[in-house]
Amino acid sequence: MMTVITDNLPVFVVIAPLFVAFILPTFARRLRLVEGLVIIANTLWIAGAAYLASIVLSQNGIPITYALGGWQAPWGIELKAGSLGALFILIIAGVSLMVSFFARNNLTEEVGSYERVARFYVLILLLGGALAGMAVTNDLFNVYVLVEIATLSCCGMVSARKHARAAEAAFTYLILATLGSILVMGGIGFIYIITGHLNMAFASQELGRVWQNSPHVVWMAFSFFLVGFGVKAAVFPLHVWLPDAHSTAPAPASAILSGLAVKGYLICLLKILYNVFGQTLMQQYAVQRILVIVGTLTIMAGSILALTQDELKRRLAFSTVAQVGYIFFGFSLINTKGLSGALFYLVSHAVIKSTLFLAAGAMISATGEGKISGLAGIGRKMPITVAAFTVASLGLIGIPLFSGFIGKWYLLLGSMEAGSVIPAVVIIAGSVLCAAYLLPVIRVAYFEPTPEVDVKDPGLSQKVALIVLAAAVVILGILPGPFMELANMAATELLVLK
Amino acid sequence: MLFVILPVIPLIGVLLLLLKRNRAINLPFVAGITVLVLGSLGLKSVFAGNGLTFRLPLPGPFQPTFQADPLSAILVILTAFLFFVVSVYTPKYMKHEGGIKGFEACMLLTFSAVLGVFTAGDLVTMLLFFELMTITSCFWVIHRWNEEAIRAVFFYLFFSIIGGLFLGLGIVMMGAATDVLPAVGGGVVIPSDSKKFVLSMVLLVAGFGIKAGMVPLHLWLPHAHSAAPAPGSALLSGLLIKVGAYGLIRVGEFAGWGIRMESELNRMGPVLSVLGVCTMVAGVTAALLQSDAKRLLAYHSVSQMGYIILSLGIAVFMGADGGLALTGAVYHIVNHALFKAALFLGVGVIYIHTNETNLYKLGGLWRHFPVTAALMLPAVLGIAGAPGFNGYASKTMMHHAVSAAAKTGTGWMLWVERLFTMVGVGTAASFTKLYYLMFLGKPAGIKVAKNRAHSLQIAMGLLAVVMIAIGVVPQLFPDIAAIPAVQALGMENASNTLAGISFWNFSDIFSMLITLILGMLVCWIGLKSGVFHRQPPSWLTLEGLGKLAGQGILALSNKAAELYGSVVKCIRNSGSMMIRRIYSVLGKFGQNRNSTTGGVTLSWISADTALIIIALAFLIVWYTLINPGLSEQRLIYMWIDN
Amino acid sequence: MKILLEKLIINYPYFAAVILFIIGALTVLTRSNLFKKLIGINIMESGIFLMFVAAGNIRGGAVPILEEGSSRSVYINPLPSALMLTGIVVSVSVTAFALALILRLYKEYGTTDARRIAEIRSGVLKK
Amino acid sequence: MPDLIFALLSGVVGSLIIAVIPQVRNRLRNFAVLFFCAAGTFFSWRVAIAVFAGESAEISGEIGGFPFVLSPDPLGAVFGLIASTLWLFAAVYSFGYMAGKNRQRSYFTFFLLALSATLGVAFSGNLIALYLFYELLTFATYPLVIHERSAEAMKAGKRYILYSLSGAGAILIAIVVTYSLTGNVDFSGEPILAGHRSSGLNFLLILFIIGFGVKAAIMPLHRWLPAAMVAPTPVSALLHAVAVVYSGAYGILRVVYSVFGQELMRTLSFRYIFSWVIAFTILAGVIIATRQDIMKLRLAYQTVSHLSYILLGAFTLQPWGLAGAVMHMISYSMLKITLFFCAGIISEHSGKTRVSSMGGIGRQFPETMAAFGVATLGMIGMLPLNTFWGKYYLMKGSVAAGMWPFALVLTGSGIINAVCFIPVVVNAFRGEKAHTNSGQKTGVALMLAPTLILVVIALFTGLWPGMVWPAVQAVVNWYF
Repeated sequence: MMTVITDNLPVFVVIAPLFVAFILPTFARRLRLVEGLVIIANTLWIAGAAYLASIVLSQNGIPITYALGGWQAPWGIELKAGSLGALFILIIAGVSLMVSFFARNNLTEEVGSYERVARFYVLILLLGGALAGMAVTNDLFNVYVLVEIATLSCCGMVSARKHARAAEAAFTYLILATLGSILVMGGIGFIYIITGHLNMAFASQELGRVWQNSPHVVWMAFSFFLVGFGVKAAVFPLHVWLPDAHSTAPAPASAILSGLAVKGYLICLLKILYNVFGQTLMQQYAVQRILVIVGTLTIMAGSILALTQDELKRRLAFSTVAQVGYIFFGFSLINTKGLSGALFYLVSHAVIKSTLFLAAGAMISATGEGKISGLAGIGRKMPITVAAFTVASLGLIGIPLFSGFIGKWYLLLGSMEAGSVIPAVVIIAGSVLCAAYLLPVIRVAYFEPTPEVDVKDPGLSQKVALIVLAAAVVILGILPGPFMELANMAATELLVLK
Repeated sequence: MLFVILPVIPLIGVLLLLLKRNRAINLPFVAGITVLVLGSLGLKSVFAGNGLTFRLPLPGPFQPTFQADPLSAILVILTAFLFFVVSVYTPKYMKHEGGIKGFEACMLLTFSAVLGVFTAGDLVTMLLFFELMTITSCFWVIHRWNEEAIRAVFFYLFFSIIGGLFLGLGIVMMGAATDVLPAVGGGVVIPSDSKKFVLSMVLLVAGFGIKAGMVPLHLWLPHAHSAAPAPGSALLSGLLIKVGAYGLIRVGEFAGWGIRMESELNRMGPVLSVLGVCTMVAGVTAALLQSDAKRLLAYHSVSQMGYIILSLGIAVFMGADGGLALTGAVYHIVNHALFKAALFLGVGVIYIHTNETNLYKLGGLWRHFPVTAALMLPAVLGIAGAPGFNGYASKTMMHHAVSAAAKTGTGWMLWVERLFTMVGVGTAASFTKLYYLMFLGKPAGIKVAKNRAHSLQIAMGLLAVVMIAIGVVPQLFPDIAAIPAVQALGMENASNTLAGISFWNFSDIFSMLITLILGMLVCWIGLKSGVFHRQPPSWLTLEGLGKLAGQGILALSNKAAELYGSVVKCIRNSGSMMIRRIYSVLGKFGQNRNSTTGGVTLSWISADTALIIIALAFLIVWYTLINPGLSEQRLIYMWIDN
Repeated sequence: MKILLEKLIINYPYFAAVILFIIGALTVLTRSNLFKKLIGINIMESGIFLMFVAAGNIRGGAVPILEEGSSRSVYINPLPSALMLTGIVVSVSVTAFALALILRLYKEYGTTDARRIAEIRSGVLKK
Repeated sequence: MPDLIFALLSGVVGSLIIAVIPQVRNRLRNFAVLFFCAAGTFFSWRVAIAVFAGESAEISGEIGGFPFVLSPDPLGAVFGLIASTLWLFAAVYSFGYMAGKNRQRSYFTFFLLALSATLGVAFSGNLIALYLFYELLTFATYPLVIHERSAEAMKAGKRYILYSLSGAGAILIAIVVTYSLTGNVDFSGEPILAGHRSSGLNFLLILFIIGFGVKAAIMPLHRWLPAAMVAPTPVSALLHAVAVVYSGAYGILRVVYSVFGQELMRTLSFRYIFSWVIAFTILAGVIIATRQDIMKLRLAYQTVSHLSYILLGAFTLQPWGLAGAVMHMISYSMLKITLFFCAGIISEHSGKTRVSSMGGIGRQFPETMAAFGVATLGMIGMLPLNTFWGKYYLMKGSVAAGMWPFALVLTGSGIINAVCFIPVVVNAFRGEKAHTNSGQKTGVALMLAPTLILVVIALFTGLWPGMVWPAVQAVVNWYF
């Protein structure tokens, strides 16, 4: 019995949300039921993820492999739930659970009718499943399919609100993301042409032997992957779709898009870079140089652009761009500390950014004002929301005791180990800029005169979601234990593979 | 050990002063007389050669140390006497000026501080009391709170503070040069780092020199001394500048009195001598041109301090034979204190009755103030150096010392001797002028308030008695006090060098008389020709130069501030310009994306797509052409190889 | 040069793929009609599909259907073709979704011209 | 070590309690503030006494996977003592100052929180803890800076927080570098970098100094300090003359003596450059001060200058220099806070903030201006005041280190200080007694009492420096 569960865990964590997503539209008329179902599914999912993580931890990072349909590796599709997958799925499941908590009783005003809400949940679950799949799959073409599923569901979420800007943003996103997918597919094609394999492990082995026969194709593959995933993960200057998309989506969608979706693509890129090409090839082609340049540019540009935004959600969206830069930069550090820092940063940013977007959504819907100046004095009226926002902001800035600090610390350590100081300076400059664009919000909320209008904290489940997420920011900052360990193992694994 | 109580007595007085309501007792008087009596009794043994030291055993780095050797004892008794005299004078005088309570409190505090300086046993304790003295005495200067007083107090405070800071730095240097701070009265110091030692000496001399009114650091002195009420002026001029001289003597002690200076220090004697001469000349020249009695006296303080500094210089210069000069200096310290106090008190008497100190508006006042005029006479004669009065004794000694130095054959010393004589003439001239314009001459039509001022005259009388006594028995003071003091300082053979001097010989008296007569002549010519009214152009005077320097520094600092401001502005401007540039570049990736390339305007999605394609193309080009990782495998090579 | 030409002729499907890709990209870039942009995307995808399928091709290979008694020993690789089926499905769904969005935009703005929409939007923003 | 925890917690607990006391219960709140301040002071005295006696108090744990150590050594204990004691005075002064003003609750909440943060900085036993509390201090004091809520205050607050965070960022990089070089961030025992020899360490030193130099207001990094003078006067007095800026100076002392260690420092050529930057700050700060008309700005620029005294002492790498730095820390804080208190009393009760309008003000506030005058003498470094001793040992240290030009710089700075403040004092007493109808006299006693007591303490320690000497000696013995 135990072994059945254990063996099927990798596929369970992917299938569970997808399955619920498929049955959900049948209950579309009964919103309570839909919401309950989603929360139950999410709870089950998170339990599965936690179990997976505990197994991986107890096995010291040795992954659980699962051959879909019983077809063994070179021919069939293989799922490989290692520490990277476990870490990422755990965070996806956790954040989606909290987001669906937040979405309870709350979505209709943003999205519309019950049916639309149900469809919205479908999209959330689909996205969750796709992201989980990206984390565990070991097959390249599977990556493409999952990326497409994720892209489409993201676009759906972006277009969920009923005004023109949403459609526009969704269309832009769709076109650009499809371009990105095309490039990813092209990259996969190049790999396949060279190696004849779609399984990452085999492709990687083959690539190691034959890359010198056709180095130019490897170049093409590299550049297609980088640009393709770069578009999707919104690195500068390919981020142009993100602010519109993330700021026009409903609050829970923004939280998931910024917190999770972008991370899924980053994880894919990470796996392809390290598991398929491997660090030897990366060094051979000096890919890390590109990553460093792009990462630092993204950090600076995203932060400065965020600084110029008046709308809270746009500011947060640009901040996401900046934070992606950190992770991108972390990928360039071919050492355990840097990589585990990047992974931990990814986790902490997922939690922090979803907190920020949820809190921002609550504030905006309470005041009806999207501009930062419209939030004057709400710190007293909405104590919990603003407190959660503050905690998350401090986490993002990288104040010790909050989760962002640990990620930044390891990134800095990694960059020291890689022998580069300028990126470290950029990281810190990014933090300062982060303070510059987030603290004014807090200042306005707490220290400006209180308005006459009556605004209140959102409902109970929203409050619970915010409190739990904010607490997670602090807990990750104080006791990062298992997460850090998983990130560490994942980093080691990525580096050891080749 | 009991002598340590001396500085404490005035402090008790201050406490009582603050507590008491009625004015039944003159507390400064009580304090003065107590200190005088206790000091004379307690310090008598010092002259027998057993110095006193006391260390306050406080834990920590600073253990105030006190010592008393003959020099300290002389000055302590002098201080006590002067304060005693002035305290007799004060109540009556201050009734006229007002603010007596504050004045008396300051007086007591200053009394304590001055006693502290004279009994301090280490440099830091000395500095402590020195600074205290500065602070407490500045209230005298500012007592009148008019423009002149405020101006004067600024001068006074700034110079004193700078002096104090110099002393502090000098002490630090001394500590660095000798490892252990030398004790005051501890004799010659063997420095471990002679360069720092010299530096330290320079700083200490400058620090004490400011207090002593040494040219060019004397600029504060005329302002401060003339702005204070008469008792304050008397004490400032009579006593407080002597603290500077005392300090100089003590500093000289570190280098060693009575021995040839080491190579680095051998310039100290000439330098001090020249500074002294400059001080003398500058003081007396300026004094001749003054119309205000108090300023005239103040400039004479500068001039007389010049005598003392010159003597010290000569003493250093002469080495073991400098006993005469040093004794002369000590003697002159005492004498100057007496007659300058008397002069200021006398002018004060005139002032409270006429409200006037401008000499040209006074005249013929002996009719109104016969007693005062009579009591002023010994002081005037004393400062002019008339035989039979106290100034004569010390000036003769110094003159002998200068002549002796000139006889060593050093050329410039001859000039020093000539200038010495000329300053004597100048002194005589200016005091002739003072006394003539004030008491003699035509009666001016000035209103004179009538009231009896016995206590004022008693105070002056006390001083006059002492002055005349010294003048009559000039040998007494050196024998019982000055020579032991000088010997204790290290001039072992001081008594021998002094033995050759007899005060009552013809040539000295004659030369002094000549000097006096010349002085009167000069005064007469000056008054007749109106030279005394002519003010020299400001750039020629030291005040003017000082002012110019001050303005220069101000202008310089303004310029520097301007420069700094413009640099800051420049940096800020360029920074903000850079930020604007960055914003405008990045703004293209913000909300409205469009760009025009070659006539084709790309907007919205087209622009975004273009970005992607450019990125892709860039990467491909990067990999093909400039990828640093593959430097040895070039594109063409690979194509062909493939 | 000769080698280069030879390579070109041998690998003509790949070059066709590249040309398709470029045509698609240019369409997306220069056409301001949203439909045409979408079609451009589809053309780009076709280019990639072609590349994949060409990769599976083996010169002289037969259709990979095993028949009893067939003497052919060389089959073309069926896997890329199978993958491309999936790809085409994905591309169709993307196209469908995009068409729906274009419809919504048309309803909002009354046009499907990207430049026009951008103008209207910036005008709206200015207001 | 319960004392340590109590000392740290009293501020936090206090601020939490204050936060829940409603706005109207002023008396109760003041009592609570006083109680918690006193508790903090009491326990930090106990800690300090134990530390000077040679006992070691240490709390170590792990936060976020990092070692987190609190273990005051003598230097930290001295800083803790200064901060907590002056906090008590400032609290009493604040009661008078804040009486009848708005937003008292937020003021006192953050006032107490900042106490904890400052004590945390003082008692931190490794770089991580130091960094943590350093950041916390920034955030705890930010609401105090913007307490007036005016546009100017907001601007100042922004500048303050951005400067501070940038500095903290530089420190973070430096800590990471240190950690990756040595794997150790502890202050106890040998200096962290002892035994390393590399010219690259110069750049590490730059990072550290830029980082802490922001709070210590070294010259190009000082611009937040004058701007932050829009804060209420007790805040300016306590935070921007003592606690916050001292945390920067303290950080640099730590870096020099605990991270690099004096032996390593001697080999680094950049220390000369820094010494000159510091000397420049000493002079330029006070020269700029003389050109300010607003009293608080004048004081602020003077703070810039005087903070660098401490740093100069640190950079002499001599026992005397260190003793001077510690001595100056102790004595300067008392007098500077006095000056600010006086400025606050004047601006509160006469509304005059400009130096040029302060003629004759001393007739109205004789005690205040007398205290101001005495403190001014201390700023110059004249003897009966305790600052002389700081300056004396600083000069001694610089001479001993062969850097005697810096002794001249200190002297020159004393002169310019005199130019800067003596006219204020003298002008204050000129003229006739001004109109004494300054309507509200509330709390003047509460404001005056701490001021005068501080002056008396300063005078007393000036006459008997032995009173604070054990602390100085403990610090010097710890490092030399």
